[in-house]
Amino acid sequence: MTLSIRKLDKSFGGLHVTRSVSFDLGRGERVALIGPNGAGKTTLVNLISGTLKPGGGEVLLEGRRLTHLSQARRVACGLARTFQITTLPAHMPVLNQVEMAIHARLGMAHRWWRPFSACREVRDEAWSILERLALEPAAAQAPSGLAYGEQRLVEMALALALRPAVLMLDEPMAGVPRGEGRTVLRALEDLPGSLSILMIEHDMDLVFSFAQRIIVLAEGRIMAEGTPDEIRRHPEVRAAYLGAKS
Amino acid sequence: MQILANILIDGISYGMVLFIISVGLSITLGLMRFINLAHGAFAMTGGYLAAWFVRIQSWDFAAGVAAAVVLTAALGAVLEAVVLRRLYRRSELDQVLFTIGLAFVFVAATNLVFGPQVQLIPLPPWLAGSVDLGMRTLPMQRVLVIAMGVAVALLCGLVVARSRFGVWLRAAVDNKDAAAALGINIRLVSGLTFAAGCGLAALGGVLGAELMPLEPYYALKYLVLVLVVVAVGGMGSIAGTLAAALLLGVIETASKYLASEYGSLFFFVAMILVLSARPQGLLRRAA
Amino acid sequence: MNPGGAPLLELQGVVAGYGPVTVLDGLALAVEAGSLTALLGRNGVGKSTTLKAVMGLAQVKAGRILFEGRDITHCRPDERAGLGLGYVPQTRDIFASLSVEENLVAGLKRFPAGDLDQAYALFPRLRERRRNRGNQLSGGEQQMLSVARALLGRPRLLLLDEPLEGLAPVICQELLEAFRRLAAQGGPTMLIVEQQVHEVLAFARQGVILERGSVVHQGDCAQLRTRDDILDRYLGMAVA
Amino acid sequence: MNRAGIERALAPSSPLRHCVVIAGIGLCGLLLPDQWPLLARIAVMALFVLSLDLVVGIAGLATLGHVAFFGMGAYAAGIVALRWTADPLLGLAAGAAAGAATAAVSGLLVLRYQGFTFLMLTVAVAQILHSLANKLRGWTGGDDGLSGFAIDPVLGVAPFDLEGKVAYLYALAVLVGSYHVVKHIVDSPFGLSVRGIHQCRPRMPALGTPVARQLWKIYVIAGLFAGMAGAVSAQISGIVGLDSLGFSLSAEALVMLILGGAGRLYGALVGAAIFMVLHHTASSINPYHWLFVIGGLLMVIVLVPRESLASWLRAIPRPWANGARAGRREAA
Amino acid sequence: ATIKVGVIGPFSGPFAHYGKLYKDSVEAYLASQGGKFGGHEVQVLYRDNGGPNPSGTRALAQELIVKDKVDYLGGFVFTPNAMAVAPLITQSKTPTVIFNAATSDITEKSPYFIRTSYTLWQVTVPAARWAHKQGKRKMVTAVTDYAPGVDAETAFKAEFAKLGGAVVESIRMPISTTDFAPFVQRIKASGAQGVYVFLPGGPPNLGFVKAYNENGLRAAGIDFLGSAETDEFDLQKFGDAALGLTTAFHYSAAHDSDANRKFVQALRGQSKDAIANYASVGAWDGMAVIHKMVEATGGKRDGAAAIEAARKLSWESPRGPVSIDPATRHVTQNVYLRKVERSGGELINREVENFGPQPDFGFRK
Ligand SMILES: Nc1ncnc2c1ncn2[C@@H]1O[C@H](COP(=O)(O)OP(=O)(O)OP(=O)(O)O)[C@@H](O)[C@H]1O
Ligand SMILES: Nc1ncnc2c1ncn2[C@@H]1O[C@H](COP(=O)(O)OP(=O)(O)OP(=O)(O)O)[C@@H](O)[C@H]1O
Ligand SMILES: [Mg+2]
Ligand SMILES: [Mg+2]
Repeated sequence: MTLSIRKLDKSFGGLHVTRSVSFDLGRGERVALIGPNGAGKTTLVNLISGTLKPGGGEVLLEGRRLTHLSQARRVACGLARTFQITTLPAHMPVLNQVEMAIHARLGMAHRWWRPFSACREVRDEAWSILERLALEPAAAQAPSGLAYGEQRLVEMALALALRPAVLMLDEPMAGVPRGEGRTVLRALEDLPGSLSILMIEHDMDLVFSFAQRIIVLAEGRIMAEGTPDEIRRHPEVRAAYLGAKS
Repeated sequence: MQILANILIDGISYGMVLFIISVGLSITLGLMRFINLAHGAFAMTGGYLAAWFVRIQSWDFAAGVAAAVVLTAALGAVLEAVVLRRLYRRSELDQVLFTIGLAFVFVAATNLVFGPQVQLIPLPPWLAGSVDLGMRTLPMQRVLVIAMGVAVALLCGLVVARSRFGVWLRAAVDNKDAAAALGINIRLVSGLTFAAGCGLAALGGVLGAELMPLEPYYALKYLVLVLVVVAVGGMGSIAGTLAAALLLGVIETASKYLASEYGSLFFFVAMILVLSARPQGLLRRAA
Repeated sequence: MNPGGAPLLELQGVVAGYGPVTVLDGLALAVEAGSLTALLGRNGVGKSTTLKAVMGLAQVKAGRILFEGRDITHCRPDERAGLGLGYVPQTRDIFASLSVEENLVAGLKRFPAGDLDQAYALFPRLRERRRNRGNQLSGGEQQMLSVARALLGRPRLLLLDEPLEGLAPVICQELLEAFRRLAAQGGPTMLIVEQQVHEVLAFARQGVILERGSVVHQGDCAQLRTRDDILDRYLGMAVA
Repeated sequence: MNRAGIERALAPSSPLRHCVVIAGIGLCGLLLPDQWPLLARIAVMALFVLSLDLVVGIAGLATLGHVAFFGMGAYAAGIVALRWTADPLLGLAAGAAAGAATAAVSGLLVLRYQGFTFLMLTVAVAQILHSLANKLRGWTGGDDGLSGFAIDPVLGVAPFDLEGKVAYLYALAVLVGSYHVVKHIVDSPFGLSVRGIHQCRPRMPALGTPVARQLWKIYVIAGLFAGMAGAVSAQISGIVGLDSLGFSLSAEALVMLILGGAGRLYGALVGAAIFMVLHHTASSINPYHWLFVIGGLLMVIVLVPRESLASWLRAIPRPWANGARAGRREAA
Repeated sequence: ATIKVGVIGPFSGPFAHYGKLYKDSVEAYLASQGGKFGGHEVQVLYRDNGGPNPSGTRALAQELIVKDKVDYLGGFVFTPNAMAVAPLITQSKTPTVIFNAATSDITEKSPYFIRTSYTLWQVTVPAARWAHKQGKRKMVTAVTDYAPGVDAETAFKAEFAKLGGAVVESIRMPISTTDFAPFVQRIKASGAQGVYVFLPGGPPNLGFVKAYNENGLRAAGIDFLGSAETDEFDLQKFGDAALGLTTAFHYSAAHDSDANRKFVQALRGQSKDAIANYASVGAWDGMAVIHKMVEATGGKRDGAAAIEAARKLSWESPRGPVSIDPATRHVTQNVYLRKVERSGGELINREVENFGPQPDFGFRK
């Protein structure tokens, strides 16, 4: 069991957004988290990643309690994420951003004498990540000059640079057109099989082709959990989320 | 007991003076997010204009003050339309730099035209005396400041929180493009608001002149003081500014009664304590 | 539709971009009144920039933009909104520090506050969240709010930049249904940018494909759905 | 553009080259024997503004309380000289330590906040130290200033002379040495992550960067160099006044920094030099109009597009400004 | 040879009026001597230090000495600025005349300092004696919390206690104070018969006096005694509020003597808004001392001889007869008790009592 969520709970004022959610994510498992808007999916990811403090419950990674750790420490433990709404250093070239993430992973972020450009291995790794996401041409550019879709890819590149054990993706394809979406998908598929992925996505085609298991969240609770086929047929899920068409 | 009452009376009346000179900045800095370090310059302009109308032109006090406020607001509107508007999108540091430069020019110009001496605004007889509170007296001028402070706080609070103009203003500050795309006339909204901020600055300059006398360096001298009030009150909250002004006024006064040899130490310590407990300021929820 | 008359919106040789960057390169486009037009294209080809140029939020360096025959190239965004343009940006641009209700009020222009009920009728979820601040909404809720806010201004032309992004499938269907209803009731003309090509081709009547800042294909949607070659070449996909 | 090209465009410039240029320009100052006192003061201010650039330009924290470190460094150097040892280098070390310690302690509090709140808290810290310095007359001399200390010859061989030559060379040497270190820090992985925090603070924890710790470190480093600037100032002027903890010094330093351009290090030196020379010239011509000059200048600086104003400054590139532009051209 | 005199003071910033007072007065003195001292052309170089700024002041002085090769320095409003140049002038043997800075021990810091202003001890000790003579036994001191204020407080307490009076409360008011009401209430509550006040010039003077009146201290018979609070610079701004305030000080523009009339007239001739007050008279007499030093050295650069000559000086100043105390190199002068009165529509400091020549009581050696 790589990631275990135990009875996570969160309220904003009177609004109970996450209600005692528990699930596990196995090693190398690909899981999709779906649910209506406002169901609490992003909040759940925020709780797991440490962006928000939970009202109750535990997060465990490889059996180790993370609940009391800061977000940065959780990343060091192997828990990475992307953001639903892109947030990137606006004026830093993409290449440097990826290097920065690699430095953080390698514990080099406190080195203060040798120039950041001096480490060849880091450079090469950064290039290979950019290449995988077809971002090479944008390497020298800063996100402020990139289209939204390209920025989403940069988000992804940063997450990959952290080489996490568990990766949480919050709507990675939103704003990425189908064509480029495939690049992302391929990059995800190329990831080592030991990496566990939890992905939030509203694009059902993608979800069904990607996920081995789907968790459906509604009003802060797990409404259903199962294989894509089970979920596709689940009557409640159809009513509350998928709609008539699928 | 006597000393406690004294602290409260002097503290609240001093706090109201702080409020009246800060409320204009609370609007331009707190609401519009425009770092207007020329706030003091506008306050000074208002004060000098009032002094000129009332003392040199021998106008009636109320008329002179009203004219000074209106003229300063107009000056603010013109400056906003001509240059300051371009700075809204610029970095905070640019805004700081430009408005401090503007304040410098105001100081130098005032010095050149009026000389370094203090300018007095002659008070009408009805304001010159004191009110007897039984145990002690309170200058009539302070009573006016308190009344005006309450009135301004109520008015601004209502406009900002309740009116559609308030929504437009806050929307425009949050996201200019989106607001413009919704049909909100950004120029008009920000121009009017800035002018209102300047007008209130002028009012503060006039009413606060009793404690902060008008001299060329006025524009810079009380800057830190008003910035502290706005910071402690919380960005964009008029009620917060009022609460902060009263709190700081009472603390400062208490330290004058009880431990004056520590200077403004307690004032700043209080500010640190408030801000570490409530980084968004007194009356603002954390985001 | 008014066949002999001028189109509702017309772009003539528009060159636009941001500062030194030029994104649109001589774009020509016409949108008929009452039509539903889809604007398609890969990442970064300038779809959003087209909408921004129409709304006055991108810098137009050459060319003209006409709305109802009137040259609006040099109008301010709020004047354009006053003329009847409505815009739902890709980034949603919710006012973060305003409550949901205040966000809607900001969209009202001169109309009475009673109109808010129409928005709540369209998106009941927003009524539940009316006291939440903009930055306390989920992604999808922000999208609903952005659409509702633009509709409250009763635009004659609504520019929608990826309005379905981040919405649950049910909501997508409901929203498209609502758009259809609006269109049927003589609601606003719509120019819609969308990545969910299937849905939007089913919804719109006219399709325009952009590539590197200019139009490379224009045609009827029903027809376009069958042209796998075009879809594959310009959008990198084939419709199954 | 190929990878090598992009890498070249993004590569930071060499610290050594910068330092040689600065030292070269500085040594040219020796040709102006009458101006050594002024030049020494410029060097001190340049060091102070440089340290401010670490906080404002690199870490993106607008502060108006930086003077706290300068003042503490100055008082530390003065007190050490008065009570213990007159050796300049020990005094310099004491100043650096005092500045760093002040930053370390105050940073624990103020760095938890951002934006305007942070700005005002830094003001408060400086004001509190000012009040304390005024109160502790026995140690600081209060507003009469701390004076009456003499400084031994530098390295035991070069006594501070009346013309101010040694003072200038000493200040210049400290400046160049500090610049070298600062430049290394800024271009290191550590510096890169601090700039990342500047540009997108909420994102950085998710990249595994301990934001609070990195900011605290850069704050302490800035405090250290500001303390050194204070110490040098105390040593070459032989007096420490309350003004070295005053608000206006903070404000002036900020003005100098923005004048020269924040975030580029050498901008700090340029800004300090322009400001000080201008002030000096203006005040020997007609001091009454100094405020017109500086006020007008500030407004012009903001209004005139900075590109055209300072394009000649770009001869020394900002680590990635050029790269980004080159990349843009490539993409277009 | 041309004699070069460097004058350092605040010519810009919040204290720029001091610079103007200095300049008007220096120029007026030069004009009164036809621009020459003992047959030598005199050139004055003004340098702006912008206020309390010791390190800047030191650099300016250094530049004046090294680059401009001045023979004499003058000026200095603030103590730390004067202190900062002490090592320099000792090293370069440049006679330096302090026009204002009033802390007693500055002249100890260098044998080349001469001072033509006053010290707080010099004017406060006579004030304390007078208060005692008026029958006051319980007094309060209220001083601005900075070095001169502390000097004033210490001097008053020491002298008043020596005479058997009691200072029942010593209030120190922060220098940034704008609201004086709390302090005035404290004075009122202390039950004292009078208050000895020290405030820096400008707005605080007005604020304090306003609070003193509005809070009924005058009505309660708590007498006001000060030094420079009713300074001519903004005396007219007080209006009737100032009438009857008493101060003990070494100079009043209303001093009745030919020398003073000549001084005031020379100032008027220089600039129509020039003001005769303690700072301008300090500068005027400072120039007089430099004049004497130039004559004594025949215009040659000899700092030691110049100082030697200055130690023995005595002359008729606009403030009355004065002399330089050879031990302290500080001016010995009459101190007067003055009362604010109206004369011809203007407020003036009328000298009502002359305490006679006073040394600097604060100089300890
Ligand atoms: N800081 C906050 N304060 C108050 N309420 C909040 C806050 N953040 C989120 N919420 C509310 O919590 C609920 C869940 O939000 P969340 O962002 O987790 O939804 P989601 O499942 O990610 O939806 P979507 O698919 O639309 O992104 C929403 O109704 C939202 O309004
Ligand atoms: N503010 C900006 N400044 C500079 N360049 C920009 C800016 N916004 C967009 N661009 C550039 O303009 C080009 C077109 O951007 P636009 O947002 O119009 O693309 P798009 O077609 O909407 O793509 P997407 O599907 O990703 O939203 C992109 O290459 C981008 O780099
Ligand atoms: Mg979400
Ligand atoms: Mg787009």
